[in-house]
Amino acid sequence: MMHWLYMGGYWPYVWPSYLLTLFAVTLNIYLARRSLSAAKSEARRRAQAQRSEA
Amino acid sequence: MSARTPIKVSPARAGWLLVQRDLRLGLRRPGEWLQPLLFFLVVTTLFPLATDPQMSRLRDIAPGALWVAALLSSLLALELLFREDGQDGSLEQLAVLGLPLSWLLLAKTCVHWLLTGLPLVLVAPLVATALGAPYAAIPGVMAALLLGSVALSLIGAVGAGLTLGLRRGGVLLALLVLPLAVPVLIFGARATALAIAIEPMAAPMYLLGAIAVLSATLAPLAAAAAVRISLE
Amino acid sequence: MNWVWFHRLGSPPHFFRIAGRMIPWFAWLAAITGIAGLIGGLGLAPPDYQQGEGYRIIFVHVPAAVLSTTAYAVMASAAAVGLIWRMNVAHAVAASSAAVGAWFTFVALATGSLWGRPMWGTYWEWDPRLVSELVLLFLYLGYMGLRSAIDDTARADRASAVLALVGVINLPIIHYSVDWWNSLHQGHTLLKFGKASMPPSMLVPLLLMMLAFTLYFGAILLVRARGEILRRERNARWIGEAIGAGS
Amino acid sequence: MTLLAAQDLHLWRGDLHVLRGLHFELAAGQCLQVTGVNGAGKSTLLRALAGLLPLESGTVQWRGSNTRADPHAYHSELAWLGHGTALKADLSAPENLRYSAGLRRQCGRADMDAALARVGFSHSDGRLARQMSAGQQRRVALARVLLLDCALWLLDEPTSNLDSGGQHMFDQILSAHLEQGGLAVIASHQALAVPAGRLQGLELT
Repeated sequence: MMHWLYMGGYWPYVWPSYLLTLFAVTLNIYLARRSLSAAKSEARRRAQAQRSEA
Repeated sequence: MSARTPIKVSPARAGWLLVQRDLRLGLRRPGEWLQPLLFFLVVTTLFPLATDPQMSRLRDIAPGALWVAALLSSLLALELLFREDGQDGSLEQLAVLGLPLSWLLLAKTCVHWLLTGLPLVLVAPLVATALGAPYAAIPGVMAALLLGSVALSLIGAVGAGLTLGLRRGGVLLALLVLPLAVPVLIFGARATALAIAIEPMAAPMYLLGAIAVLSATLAPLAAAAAVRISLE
Repeated sequence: MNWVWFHRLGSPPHFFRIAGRMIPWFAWLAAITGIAGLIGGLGLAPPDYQQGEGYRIIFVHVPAAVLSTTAYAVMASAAAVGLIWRMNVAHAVAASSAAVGAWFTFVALATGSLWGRPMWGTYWEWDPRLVSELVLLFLYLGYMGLRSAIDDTARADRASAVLALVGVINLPIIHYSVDWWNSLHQGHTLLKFGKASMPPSMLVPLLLMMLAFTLYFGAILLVRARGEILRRERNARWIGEAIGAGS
Repeated sequence: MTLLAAQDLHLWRGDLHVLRGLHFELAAGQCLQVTGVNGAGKSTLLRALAGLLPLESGTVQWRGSNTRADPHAYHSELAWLGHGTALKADLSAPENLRYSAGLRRQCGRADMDAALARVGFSHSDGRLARQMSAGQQRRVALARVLLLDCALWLLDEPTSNLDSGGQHMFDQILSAHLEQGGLAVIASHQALAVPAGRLQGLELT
């Protein structure tokens, strides 16, 4: 296990790369979901405004 | 009703009138196009001060200094291209003229190049000599700058059309245009470097020429689309 | 040729529904292929005879770089469709693509530079691939900057679509010019990946990771596009049906 | 004969639905006056009619054909005057006309002087547009509309900045235009003194 983590001495380069990628992947999932839910609540608000107008 | 039949002026004549108008306006307000020229001169003067004034060393950085300064100067001038015409409603008039807007914008861009691009080419011998280029290199330096500045004006017209009427348009314009200008910078600087080293510079010149021709055909179409969107 | 599917795809409620149904498929397939690729890449694949274990960075770097250009291509094609057929759904897709593309351009740059430290001895080398990737990042940032500077969504859609098309014409030229420039000043090992000579034990995980990234991009794109469609929609009736407004 | 027709126009300004299903038809010699409070969408409507704004639904037809299908033919018969006068500050009145109306048709010095006289612009000396008052600039812009000699006028607040004499002058040139079989769509708060049979009203709310 330690041998694997050591990556033949390349661990300071390999693991940050993977961590950064993991970070970008999760961040983009979070950002996309947040953008969708924001759009949904805004659309709901607009739909209600239109209904009360009608 | 007979007097109301739409008599059309030919596109060539309309373009020529627009060229005349913008030239006359430019001559009445020389400050506008002299400032980018002065900027070019000042920036190229700063390079020796910031580095090493030995002629042999300067010769190495001369192509880069010349082209980065030319790029920034043309960027500075770009804001003038459509701004005033957009504010006073002249662009609206051009958009509903019944002539291809891309052609009219090409005419405007030509004048813009005459007033802001050509002066850079004309002072290039001075700047190049000051940066240590031999006299034999001058024609090559000027030719490269000539083709490059044409391409920069055309590419810039698209950016100017897109940022027309936007707040903080100036910084955004730089962000939009500079990445698109990378090939012009690479080929132009290389051609200049070859000229200064008195070596054959045909390869980058062909590529620069190809970019200029491509921009001349496509950029006015994109600029016209951009201006129409910005006028909405 | 039957164009009905195209027009149906252009209808916001239809796209919204279909996208909602497709997202789990993309997401789960991306997770499965991604895990398989990671096991293959980090565990099973043997060390490279030249680069040792350090080469394992390519299993994230190359897919990120591929994704960065794929996202730009998707963005530009969607922008063209939106501009030509005045299709709001296409503009929504283009807008969604930019942010993801920009992030993975950044990832490709950062991992490329992390790979460069042991191989070149420096974090930043003026390698043509990295320079192209950097210019691509600038193009993305310009696109997003233009979008955020225009308040009206419809105008922002069209203006940024023009920019995306100009950019996509320019990209091959930029790429070529950077390669050309590099060929003059070469003197270092190039960032060369994905050679045909790669053994299957390395190639298979790499392909799996590329597939995983593409599927992941598809899922994120659809989630974002659903939101962008809602922002562009003026007819409230189907929004009520789709997301249960006021219930 | 109907020359200009709008069918089922819907226009948005941002998120605001300002025009909901507008219809109108305009025949030769007729004028449509668009009124309404600020923000009701007068300028939006005029800009949409001129083809400067995209139509999201509905059509504008000119001589029976869709203006979006063949904008050049439509625009070559259109004189547009928006909020901006499109005068260049560093050019004199005749120069301005030469370079703006001249893009559409050849006009000699005599034509320009005649048009300037009709709009009551008496200073045909070399004064630059920057030295003129706002009302004088408006008059020069109206002289350009005359010189373009188009069948259709689309004018957005043409009499803003004009004094009472200027209003009167505008009524006269408009009446003459309609008399010759021209059409006009005008956004204006001022009552237009044209024969009642020629005037249609459209109030936007």
